[in-house]
Amino acid sequence: MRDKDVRIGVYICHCGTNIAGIVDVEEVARYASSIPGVVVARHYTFMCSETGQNMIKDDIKNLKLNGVVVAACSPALHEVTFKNAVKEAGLNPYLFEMVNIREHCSWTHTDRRLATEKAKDLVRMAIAKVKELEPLEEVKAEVVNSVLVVGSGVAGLSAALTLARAGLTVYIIDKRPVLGGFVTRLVNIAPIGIRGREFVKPMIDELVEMPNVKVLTNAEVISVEGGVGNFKVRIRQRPTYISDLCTLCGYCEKACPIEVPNEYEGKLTMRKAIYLPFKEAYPPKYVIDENACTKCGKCIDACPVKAIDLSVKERYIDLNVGAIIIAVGHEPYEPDKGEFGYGLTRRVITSLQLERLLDEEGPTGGRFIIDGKVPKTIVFISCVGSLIGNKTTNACSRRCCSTITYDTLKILSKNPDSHIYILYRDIRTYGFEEELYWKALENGVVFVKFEEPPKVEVMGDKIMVYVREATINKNIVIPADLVVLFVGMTPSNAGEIVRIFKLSRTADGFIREAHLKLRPAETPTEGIFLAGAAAGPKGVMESVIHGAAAASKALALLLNKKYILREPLVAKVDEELCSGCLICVGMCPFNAISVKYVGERRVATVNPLLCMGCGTCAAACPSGAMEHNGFKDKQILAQVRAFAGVVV
Amino acid sequence: MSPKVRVALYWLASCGGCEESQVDAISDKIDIISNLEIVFWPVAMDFKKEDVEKLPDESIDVAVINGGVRLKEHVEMVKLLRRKSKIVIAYGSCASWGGIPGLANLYDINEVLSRVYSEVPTLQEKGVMPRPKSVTNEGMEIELTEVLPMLLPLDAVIDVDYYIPGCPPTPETFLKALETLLSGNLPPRKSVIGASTRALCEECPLNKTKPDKVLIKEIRRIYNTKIDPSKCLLVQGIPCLGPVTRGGCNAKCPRVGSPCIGCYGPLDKHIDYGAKAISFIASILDLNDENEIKKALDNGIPDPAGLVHKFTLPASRLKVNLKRGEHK
Amino acid sequence: MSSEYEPKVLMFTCNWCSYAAADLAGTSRMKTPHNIRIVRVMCSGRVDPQFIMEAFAQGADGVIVSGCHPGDCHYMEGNYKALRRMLLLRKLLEQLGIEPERLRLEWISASEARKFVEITTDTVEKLRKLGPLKPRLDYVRKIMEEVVK
Amino acid sequence: MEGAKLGEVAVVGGGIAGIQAALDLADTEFKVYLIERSPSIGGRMAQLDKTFPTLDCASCILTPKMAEVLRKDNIELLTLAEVVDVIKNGNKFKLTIKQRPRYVDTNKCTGCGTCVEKCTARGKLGAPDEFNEGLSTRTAVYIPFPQAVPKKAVIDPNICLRLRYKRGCGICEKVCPANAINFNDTERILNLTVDAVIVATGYKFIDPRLPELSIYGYGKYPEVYTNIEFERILDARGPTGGALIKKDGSHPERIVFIQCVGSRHYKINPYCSAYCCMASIKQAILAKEHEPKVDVTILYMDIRAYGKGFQDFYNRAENEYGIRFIKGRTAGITEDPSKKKLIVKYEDVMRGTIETMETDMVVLALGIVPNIPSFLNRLGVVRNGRVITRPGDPISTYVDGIFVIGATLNPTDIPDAVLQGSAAAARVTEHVLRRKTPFEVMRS
Repeated sequence: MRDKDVRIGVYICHCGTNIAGIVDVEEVARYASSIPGVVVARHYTFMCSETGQNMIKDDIKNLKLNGVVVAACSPALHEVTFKNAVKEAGLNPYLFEMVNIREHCSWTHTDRRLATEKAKDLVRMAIAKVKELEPLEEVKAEVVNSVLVVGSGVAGLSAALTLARAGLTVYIIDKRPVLGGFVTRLVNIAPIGIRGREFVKPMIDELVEMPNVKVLTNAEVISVEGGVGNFKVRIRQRPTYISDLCTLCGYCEKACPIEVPNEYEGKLTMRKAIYLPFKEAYPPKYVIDENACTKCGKCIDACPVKAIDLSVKERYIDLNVGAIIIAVGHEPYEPDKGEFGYGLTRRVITSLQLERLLDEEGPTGGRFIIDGKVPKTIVFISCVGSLIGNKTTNACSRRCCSTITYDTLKILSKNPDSHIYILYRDIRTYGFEEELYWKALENGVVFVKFEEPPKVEVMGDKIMVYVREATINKNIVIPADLVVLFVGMTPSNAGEIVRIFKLSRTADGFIREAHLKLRPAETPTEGIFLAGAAAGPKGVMESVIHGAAAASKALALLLNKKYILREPLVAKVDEELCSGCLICVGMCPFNAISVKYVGERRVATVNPLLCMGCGTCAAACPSGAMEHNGFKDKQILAQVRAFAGVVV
Repeated sequence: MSPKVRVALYWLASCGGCEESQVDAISDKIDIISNLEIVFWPVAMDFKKEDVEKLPDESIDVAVINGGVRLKEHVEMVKLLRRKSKIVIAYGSCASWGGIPGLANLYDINEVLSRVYSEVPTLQEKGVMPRPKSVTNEGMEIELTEVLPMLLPLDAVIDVDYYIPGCPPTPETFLKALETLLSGNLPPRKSVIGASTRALCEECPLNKTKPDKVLIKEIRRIYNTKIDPSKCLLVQGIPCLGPVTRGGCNAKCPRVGSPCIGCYGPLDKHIDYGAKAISFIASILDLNDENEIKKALDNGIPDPAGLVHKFTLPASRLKVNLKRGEHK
Repeated sequence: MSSEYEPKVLMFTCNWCSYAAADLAGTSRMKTPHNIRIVRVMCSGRVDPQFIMEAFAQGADGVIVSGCHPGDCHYMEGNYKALRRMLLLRKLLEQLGIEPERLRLEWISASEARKFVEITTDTVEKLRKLGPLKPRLDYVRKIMEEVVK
Repeated sequence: MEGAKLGEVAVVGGGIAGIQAALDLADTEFKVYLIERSPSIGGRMAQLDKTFPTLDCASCILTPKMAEVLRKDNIELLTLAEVVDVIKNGNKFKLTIKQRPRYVDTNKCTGCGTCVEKCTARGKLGAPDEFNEGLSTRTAVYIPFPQAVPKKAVIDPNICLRLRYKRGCGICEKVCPANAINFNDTERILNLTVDAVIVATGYKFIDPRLPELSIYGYGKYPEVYTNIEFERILDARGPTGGALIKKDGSHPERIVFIQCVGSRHYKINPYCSAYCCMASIKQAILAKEHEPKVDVTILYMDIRAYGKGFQDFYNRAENEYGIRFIKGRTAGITEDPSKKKLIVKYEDVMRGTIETMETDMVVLALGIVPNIPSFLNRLGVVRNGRVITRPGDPISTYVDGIFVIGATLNPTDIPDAVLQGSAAAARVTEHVLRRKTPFEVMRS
């Protein structure tokens, strides 16, 4: 296309003697200048030096170059250097190509003639490509300086607070009627020993007072469009039925005839269909359990301030945000009935129920009793639902070992003569939390290692726990008063989240991060970040950090920014040629390709803000309609043809 | 009234389907026929080579040639027609890229002859090879034209001005091409005329039934697959070549639940139709394990060349089975 | 085969792993065969089988496509797409008389300079044994020229 | 340019945690001083061959981040630099930094390596190569490792003949095509005033030569390695070029990994070092990939496969790679000189027996301790050898504006270090912006 008036400058670097010692740089320059379209070919000691760069800049200006080839070291080192030089001289930087004649040539070869021939080939191939290159402009996109945080657990709160404190507009939503997430069910956050509800209260208090924060409870994202810097999100908010007039007087609750198990008390007690989840709950008002409520209307009559309206319908809210943070957390594993005796007696409980029994504000007022009696022999079974049990994630839940040891110490402080057995696979009190394990040992907690999961049998008053102790290789039977199943973390609604946000999951079912090691707070989709246990089992402190890290990514993207610039080396559709076959759509791992209509015709279209520029779609496109900027078919083919010696 | 358009029609290695489509196309189009003057059409009328030789150079307006170049005689004839014609059109897949007979390029000519004359079942005496020269019972010595070592598309031998694709081109395609030619507004030389510039999917009614992402877990073959004719065949695992093949036939095959086999050939941007077909089919095979992929390919595509180069092998970048030279 | 025959090898490397491995081979001053010419693409998933056809048609004796190890792809799964395409292309190439060994797909991570050297060296050795492709292309060219004459 | 910045931040330590903090801050438009003690950033991660549980190569994923540091205009990189003191002054911190001389002009040096090739202080006159944990030697003028950032030469004054004797040699100066060698370079004291300080100084390994650890025979038997040494042997950039061989060049038939060396140890280090179970599993797998026939055993107390994808990795090691896991502590290592074998004596807890095992190599999974710079002590945020942070936020110290991340805080793996790096950047943003009015923020 640029064939006729192409004017290329070729610059061969000596790199001291690194290149010139093996490659005959003069010969390469001479050869390059013989290729049609090349106006100037020079060689110099250090092309990357100020002098070398000026040489290129001057030629671009004086000789009106419209293409530049630099043959020097690896583009990994100096592509940006030369691109900038080209740009500073007023030429589009995408009309530049770098040839690696150091790492790939002089440093790996010893034969001067062969190395020189190779350098000539590589230069010829680059010239051929430059002839086909086209100027490209960086993709500039306006950004919306607001962030949506999905989930109001510790991770979400941490992220939202950070963003709000820095001045961005923050929307935080939760599918539940109250903020705070899973941690509100915990009595002890190991190892700091703060009640969960007290831990999140100051965070929520600060957050809801900020003018730049909008909180939506009972709300879920139902669709997401657009891309980084400008997402269009549709949210469905289920009705709460109760207005802010609510004074928490509680008359409605008394009037309500419906009773259901209270999930906020580990289902150890009952609550009404209209209820206050817990004392510190935000928003501070009663909520109605839609599934339980019969809409009998008794609460309406009882409410002295007329705060209840059962005719409220769900509503849809459309938001425009620059970034999204997914912090949907996890769900504790719920054992099946009969699994390790669970559900057969009130004295086989989960670790979540244990939390409630230890809480001063729990159903027992913090007294550690069950069925009116102090349990004397207590058996903990770890890894239920993570590594053992009916349904497992086959992944360690990371926090249970520390929490178990912490809980045993708490029980021992209440009832010092308890006999406690912890049945475990491996004790995984990593880091400093090892010290909790030591403390538990010192306090007489008995650790029993199993290979085969233990068996639990309910026999009248006693619960018999059978386990083969692996280190002494003996079957033992423990008659227990209480069995606590330490349940693992399972992904919370991850399937739905993955579908809506076009993300993916790892083998354990949790949401996949952009890179497990180095990009743990990002998803592969730019502008969508990840925080907390949504990405996999995490402790409270780890979730705080994860939330802040996700916030950091959003801050870097949006804070005081009007635009974002993206490399234009992305895919682009020639709509004239596209048949709408959709092959490309399935190729894109980033969901950057969608379908649009040109008149009647359906064609593919690439969102340049989502495209990461791999070119897989272009290779697959059966029509040749999809092209990869900077790596177009004709550009690569030019290199291939020049490889064989054909100068085109 | 403008002078009639002088047309020559000729066939090379071909099955006759192209002629049928031509007759179908114009038999009830009096207005077109009346505009044409056929100066050479050996398949239908008694013309001889000498008739063409007698014509002045460039006196034929359009020569429409179908079939691939397989015989020495073909070479002579097309060179002659080129000389006598203003415009030469490669008509149909064989003339354009070699077509199905072009698959013979996978084999050495001796293998082909031996297959045809010695191996396949026949009622006649087996193993009698065509001889360049023979004497009839009457004692007349006749000469048979020589078979070329490979089949060539028309443009490998002479300059071709336009291509009309298809096996055969549908009557609609031919009429559209004629319309283009008669319009006087001629497209750039070497263009494909009468067909679409885009792939077949565009005109296929089943394209609408595709899900967002076209990914398959297995490649299936039609002989043992129950096809749902109301759904995109690709999605059902059938390697339909609609996405990679030029449109213009109105999706005749997929419309009735039969996959596109690629007779309308490559699109303008293809440099190797078969390789491009390979690329998209392999791309949508949503498997990551090497052995699983191999198994799926072995089961689903036992003969890749037969699938992706059914009509295009002689025009592909490699043209033949390159090992053929070594049989000599 | 004659001892003067030097195979010509075109190599497509992804930007993130294999190109970096070639860089590292250089930085570590490892000796590689001089027969390799690298075309850098962003991902092995960018490599269109048409490029490979063109390379062979232009006289490449061998083609190597090299990307990140499975699971390591910078773009999640481009290398899997390359794998699928190369496996099918190799079947076609075999029918077209090009030995499957002439097309290699390799996973070379950025730290595997040694593997880069081993694979390129091994490729060149294997191609030497296979012999050049050019006589076969010349044979086809000759037929065509004769016909046209 | 400076006016447009939100503030200035010092990041102390150029490992992965510090790099991540610096990058996030630079992207958020802070001016960042990244202060690194050694000649290159990269930290411990740069020394790793592969990372668990994905086995992706450490340099492939780290190098782009390191290069990004160099490319960011907002980051000023100070290598060979140590923070001597930090004084809080109102909302600001005054840093005193000691920068050792590089003897190479970084503006001129192109990293070509000609000087390294010609340096006369090599072999016996050279020094143990820090990058290879002393398993090889390096020259006096050297580039720390192939992917070093900055990729500039540095001269070790302790072995450089010219710098030691003030005359002679100087060959590097003569061969340098860029005239970058400067023998007159001197130590510098730099003063910085910043809005916040992030400390990411990482960790130190427990010394395997401690008397309590003498049972493992490190230093006594040449085929007893620390795990970081073994990592270098596995690495293609390492002393053996990635060949899994013993010091005598032969291939090992068996390798035994010993866990919890110097951690979970009541005298030395009571806590768990968190990284080593997975690191050993990774190394065991890599050993198997290098030499499929090698027999690999891991002697452990508990396998702490607690992170994402860890349990899978552990299961694969056991089931697919056939790595043997034996729960038990090691009693001691001796040598059978006649067979040239090491003999590991250990307790097999699951069988309740004392066993011995002949092996060719032993790898000690060393415990780690936080590397706490002395200025943190002076700022009063250290107690009993640990950094004290706020209960609700594990990276914020009680001195507003001082944040501590990574293994300085407690044993941390790479993803957690990265997260803490980003989180610290967020904390700095909050810390600085909360002091400004929103109007000021928006205007910039």
